[in-house]
Amino acid sequence: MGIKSSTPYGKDFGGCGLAGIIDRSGKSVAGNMIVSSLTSMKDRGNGLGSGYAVYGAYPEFKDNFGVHVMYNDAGAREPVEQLLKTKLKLVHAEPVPVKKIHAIADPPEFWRYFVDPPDSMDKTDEDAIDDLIVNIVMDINERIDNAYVVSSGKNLGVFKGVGHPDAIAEFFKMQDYSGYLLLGHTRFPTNTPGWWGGAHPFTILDWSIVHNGEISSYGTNKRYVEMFGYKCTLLTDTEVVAYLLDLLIRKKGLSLAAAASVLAPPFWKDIEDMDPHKKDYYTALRVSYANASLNGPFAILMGFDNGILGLNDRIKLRPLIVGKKGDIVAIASEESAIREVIPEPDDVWAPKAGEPIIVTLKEDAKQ
Amino acid sequence: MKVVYPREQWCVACNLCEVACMTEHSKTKDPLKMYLMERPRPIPRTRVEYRPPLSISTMCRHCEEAECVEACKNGTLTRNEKTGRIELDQDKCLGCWMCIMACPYGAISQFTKGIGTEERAVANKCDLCPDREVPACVTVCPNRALVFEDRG
Amino acid sequence: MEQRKYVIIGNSYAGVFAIEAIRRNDKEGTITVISKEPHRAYARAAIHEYMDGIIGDSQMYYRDKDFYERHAVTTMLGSTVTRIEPKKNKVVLDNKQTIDFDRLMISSGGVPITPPIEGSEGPGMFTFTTWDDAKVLRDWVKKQKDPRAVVIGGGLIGLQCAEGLKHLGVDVTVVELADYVLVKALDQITAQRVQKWLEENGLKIVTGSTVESVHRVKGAVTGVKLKNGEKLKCNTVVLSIGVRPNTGLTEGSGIRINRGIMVDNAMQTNVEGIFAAGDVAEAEDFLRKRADVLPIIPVATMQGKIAGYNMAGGKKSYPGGLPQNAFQFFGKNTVSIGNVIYADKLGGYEEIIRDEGGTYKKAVLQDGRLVGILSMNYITRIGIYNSIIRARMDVSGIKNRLLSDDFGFLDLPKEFRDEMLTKPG
Amino acid sequence: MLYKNPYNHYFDYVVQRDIDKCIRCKACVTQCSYGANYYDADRDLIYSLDHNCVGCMRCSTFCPTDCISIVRNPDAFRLNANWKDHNIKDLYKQAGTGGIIITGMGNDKPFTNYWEHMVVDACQVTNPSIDPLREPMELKTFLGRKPDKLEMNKNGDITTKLAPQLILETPIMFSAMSYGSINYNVCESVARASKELGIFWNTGEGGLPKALYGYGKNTIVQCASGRFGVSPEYLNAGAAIEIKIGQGAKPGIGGHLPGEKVLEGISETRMIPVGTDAISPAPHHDIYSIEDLKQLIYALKEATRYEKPISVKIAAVHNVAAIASGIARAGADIIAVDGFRGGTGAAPKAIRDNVGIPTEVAIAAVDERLRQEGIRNEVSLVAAGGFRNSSDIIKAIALGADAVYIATSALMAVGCTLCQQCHRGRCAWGITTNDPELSKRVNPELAAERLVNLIHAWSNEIKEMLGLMGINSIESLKGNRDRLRGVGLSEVELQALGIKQAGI
Repeated sequence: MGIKSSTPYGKDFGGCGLAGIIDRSGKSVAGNMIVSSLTSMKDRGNGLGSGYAVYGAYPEFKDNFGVHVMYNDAGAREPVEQLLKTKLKLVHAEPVPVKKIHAIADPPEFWRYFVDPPDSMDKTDEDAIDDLIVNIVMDINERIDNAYVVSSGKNLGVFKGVGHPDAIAEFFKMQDYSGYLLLGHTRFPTNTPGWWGGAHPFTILDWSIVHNGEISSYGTNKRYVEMFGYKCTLLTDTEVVAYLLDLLIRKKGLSLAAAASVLAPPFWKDIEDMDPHKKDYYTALRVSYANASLNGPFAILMGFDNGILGLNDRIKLRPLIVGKKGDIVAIASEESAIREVIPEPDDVWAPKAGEPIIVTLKEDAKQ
Repeated sequence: MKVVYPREQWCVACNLCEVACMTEHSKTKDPLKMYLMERPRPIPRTRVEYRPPLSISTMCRHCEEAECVEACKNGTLTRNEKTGRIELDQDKCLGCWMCIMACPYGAISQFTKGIGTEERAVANKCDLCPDREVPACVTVCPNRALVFEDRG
Repeated sequence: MEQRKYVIIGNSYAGVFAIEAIRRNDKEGTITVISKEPHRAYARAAIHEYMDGIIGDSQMYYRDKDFYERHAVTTMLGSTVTRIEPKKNKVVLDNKQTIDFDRLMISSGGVPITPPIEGSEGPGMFTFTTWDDAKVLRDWVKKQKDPRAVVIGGGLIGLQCAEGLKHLGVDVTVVELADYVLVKALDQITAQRVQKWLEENGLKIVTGSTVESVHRVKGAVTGVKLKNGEKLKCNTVVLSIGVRPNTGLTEGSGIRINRGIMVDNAMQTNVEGIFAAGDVAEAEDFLRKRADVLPIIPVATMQGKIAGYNMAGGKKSYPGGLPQNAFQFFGKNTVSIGNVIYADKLGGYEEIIRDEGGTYKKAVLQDGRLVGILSMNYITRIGIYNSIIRARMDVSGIKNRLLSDDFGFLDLPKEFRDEMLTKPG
Repeated sequence: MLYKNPYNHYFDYVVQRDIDKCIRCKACVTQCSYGANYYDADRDLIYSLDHNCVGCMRCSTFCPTDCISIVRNPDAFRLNANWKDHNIKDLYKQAGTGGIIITGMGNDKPFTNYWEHMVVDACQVTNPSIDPLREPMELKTFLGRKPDKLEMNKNGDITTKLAPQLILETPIMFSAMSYGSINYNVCESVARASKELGIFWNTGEGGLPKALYGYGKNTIVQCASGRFGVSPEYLNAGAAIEIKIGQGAKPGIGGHLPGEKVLEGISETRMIPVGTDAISPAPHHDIYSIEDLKQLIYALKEATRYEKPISVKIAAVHNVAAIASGIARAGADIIAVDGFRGGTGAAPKAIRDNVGIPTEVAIAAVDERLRQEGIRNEVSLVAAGGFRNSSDIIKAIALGADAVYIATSALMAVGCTLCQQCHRGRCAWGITTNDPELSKRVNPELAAERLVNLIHAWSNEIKEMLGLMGINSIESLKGNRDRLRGVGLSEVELQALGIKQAGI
């Protein structure tokens, strides 16, 4: 597959289905749950991409960065491992267990590496450590042919590829995983053939994104994050959302809510009507981070170590539904997907355009 | 009442008000035919004074206390009680020019009505284009140097 | 409010304007118009054109037929007021009928001056101030086999009558006492040119003399003898040496008379509630700042209007009369405004004259201000001078432009233009 | 005509008059400020002196019977692919006068116009287009330095104070045109339109007439090498200050206002004597290096208590990207880049037609360079020079401009027909003249309306274009080269513009 973009501005887009489940108490939810939720929306995808993110997948390595790498060519493994060994401390390496099935033809190779920052680094300087990881991810994606980082967060496993959600789940043995937060995505790319790296979720560090829609502002956003060292190499617009969130939250220090209002800012006419304090607040956000605002139709789910964010574009051109029962909250493209995992929810609703849904773990659930 | 006021500072001396006036008061309502064929040829009821750099177009002001009406010998000029406009009945006009003498705006001119044996000099002045919502000169003025306003 | 009773004596220019002014301010009061003449208001100043047939009845009526009805006016046409009783607020008619008034306006006009001339009693003698005068004279001359007329008086009315008679085929001689015609309206140069033009068009004019006696054979006029001894053969004599204010009806009323009925700037006489306007009134002259009788239409109408407003409770002040006249003889136009003859008569005035290409234009300045304008054969926009005179504008800076044919607002100061042209007229 | 010099014979236009349709209204006579039409009373005919005609079409426009057509002089030199008509005529002119050929308006030579080689993307199926008639569509634009990061306190309140910004309701501004080069009425028209539109106009280097101080909130005051009309009061009168280093029409030389155009009001505003040529030095004599520019930027910031953004305007030249980077680092809040199709009131023709580079590539280069250096947020980028319609503007913003300056098109809205005679001060359309008779041909009331109409029309078109791209806010178009494709460009050109070939 022609993976490398011939120009720096490529992207892919399409219609999709997405689903997310979180148990706010921190209890593990079985991997099968997200699979059945997503599979109920099979017709939202076309088999050209599905994927899952599992937060809490690796309790035994929970303090190490878990780097999933996809190799389109076995020859790419050596330089990656060399890089990881050089720049980081490699704690553990293993192939990601898969099951060869008929529905998945010619899959790439997947490896996962659990790494620590080098001893030379100050372990309390989390920013520097995170930056290092990000740089290494960008480096691999950009520089090493046929190698792509699938995920790079702690206690996070991401499993994605070309195939329907049930096939991908079977291939990656999703039944073997469980976590307090699960994301799933089924893809319907329209412009380019699906490829393994283009399947969702997209991740950087703990951030993982699943996305339904099209980022019309992609060029603007991409060129913006590139100013800060991010490299958009995965030929899909969703990738940029992950980087934007990392940039806004981790580097610019915005709260989740603030970051959400940068991605889907209030309209100026609404800002005009706000009280002076709020008006200044939203004006400053919009003006300062104008290049980070997302335009075009989208529904996104973003997972992070402490919770999940659901967000729609400003005029709600894509579906997003929330349902909850007790500590379980599910967010998905369709209500059916919610009822698949919460048959009798206490509440189901559709958030307003641009209104972020933020669900975090309860205080006592954090270890 | 609404009358036409000149705005001297914007008059560009293009004479289009005069052309529009003549055309509006012609039989054919066509500037070319008006000029080439109609006899008598209409004359403008507004007058462009041009003394570079100044120019201005002036016409009847339809005065509240119209001196032309006061000077008119036989009631050719009357003030329409309903519209406030000063009306001139050319059929009645004797051509005595008392109105020309009296009008402080110099807004009334002599016009030879009819041809041949019908030829007769009568007074002529702005009638605010009774068939139009806005007088032709105002409509045509390219620089808003004529405005149709009520400044009463 | 009680209905006010307005009575207007006279049904000509001043009367009509008074009616219109009263009705603008008072829709309720009653208005009664009393006129000696049987006609509804007509164009008194056009009787010469009527006489020679240039215009007909439709052009003679000053206002449309339903004018009186529309203004709720009671007309008493063909009635003559003989006496005014201010203390009883009534007027007495010739048939002894009395009419009550709250406000009275006297606009009884002028009466022709008829000096005693030997032989003037009897047929063939005419005056020329009313419509009926014109009809009678026309019918008379049409009956003559060889109509020959002598018009006594070379003033405006005399000459207009003479022109009218000429058009009717009458052999006309005008006899004027002064050295030239139109002596009250024009300066010598203009007057002589007019005179020449009249003569070129077939009028005979004798100046510096007057008719001493009228000669009759069997009662019929056969000629006149002039003071200078000259004898003129004629069968018609028109007496038009002028009019005087018709003030007879005020006798014994206590209303103050000089030449005419004296009025203040509200057009009110010395008797409260009684006003006067038109040719009978003596009011302030704009330029000379003294009272005078100014028998011209614009003055009559303005006075009538102001009297009307004030009678109906308004407050309008007379700005003073300004002599102005526009006339034409045999197609040539002359206009005079203000004091155009003073330079001739008094000195101390400055004259600017433009005399070229058949056009004669003269401006009279006093202390740099325009006080008079006279123009022959070019009258385009002549009225602008009216406003200059009224504004007492110093024109010494624009003398060179003042009389040019395209003189206009752009020659005048910006402030003046703006004042004139940017505000409602 | 009798005494004409045969060497001056080679004129460009002929006034053709259909005498059958002429009604002798003399509109053409009074309207021609170049003496090309006159009325002959003896023959009751209107004639033309064609050699005086500049092709401004004032007469034909005003002719009520359309009896006039201005046509190219059919007089033809022998065809010569090397010696084109204008080469020949210019040569003769110079042989006659010994002078530099001065002209007005922008470069009219047939260089490649890149706007015409870029096409815009639209949504189909996968992404709904947005209907601007039914959905909000935002064009509000902020010009000025943006913080790299907003600092927040514990309560989540933003503690960073935004640098001063110019807030535009639509990303279009009226470019610098000095009082003097255009007359007061045109200045007022532009100022009025700016106020109504919620945008900005630029005084140019001629100062700000006192009577227009009321429009200060919508005014960018310019400070050029001549320092005409610059005073503390002036600097504080506007919403922003622009340092003019160069102008697209004549990079490398200063402004030049012929003395004939320096009348009383201009003299007072510019603080120079009546009738003197107002010639700006080619460089600012206090700016011989980028450090000097920095000093001036901060001097102006000091003078205005850091309350106003400072813009620096440069002509688009070969090294524009590096220069812009330097300007950004020197502390400018806005950089205006004026391409070689930008207009002028007067410039040597040789310079106008041969110096500088197109706005399109300049903007692409500057935006890319500032991004590479990670300082794009520190400045706003304004593109200027030759914008003819809303799609040019859309493309400029997609290439990376925050907003655009328009001037020639603004003057055209007021009546300009591009006759290129601005330098003569006899503009028949009353724009680039201070002659009282001609100046009044622009009634600010009417002209402002036309300007407002134009900007409304363009803004609506921009909204339509955004809508079809599935974008409802202009900021999502900024630098979004992904939505542009090139057609008919070489690979190098595509690369310079940073866009893909159509179909890829």
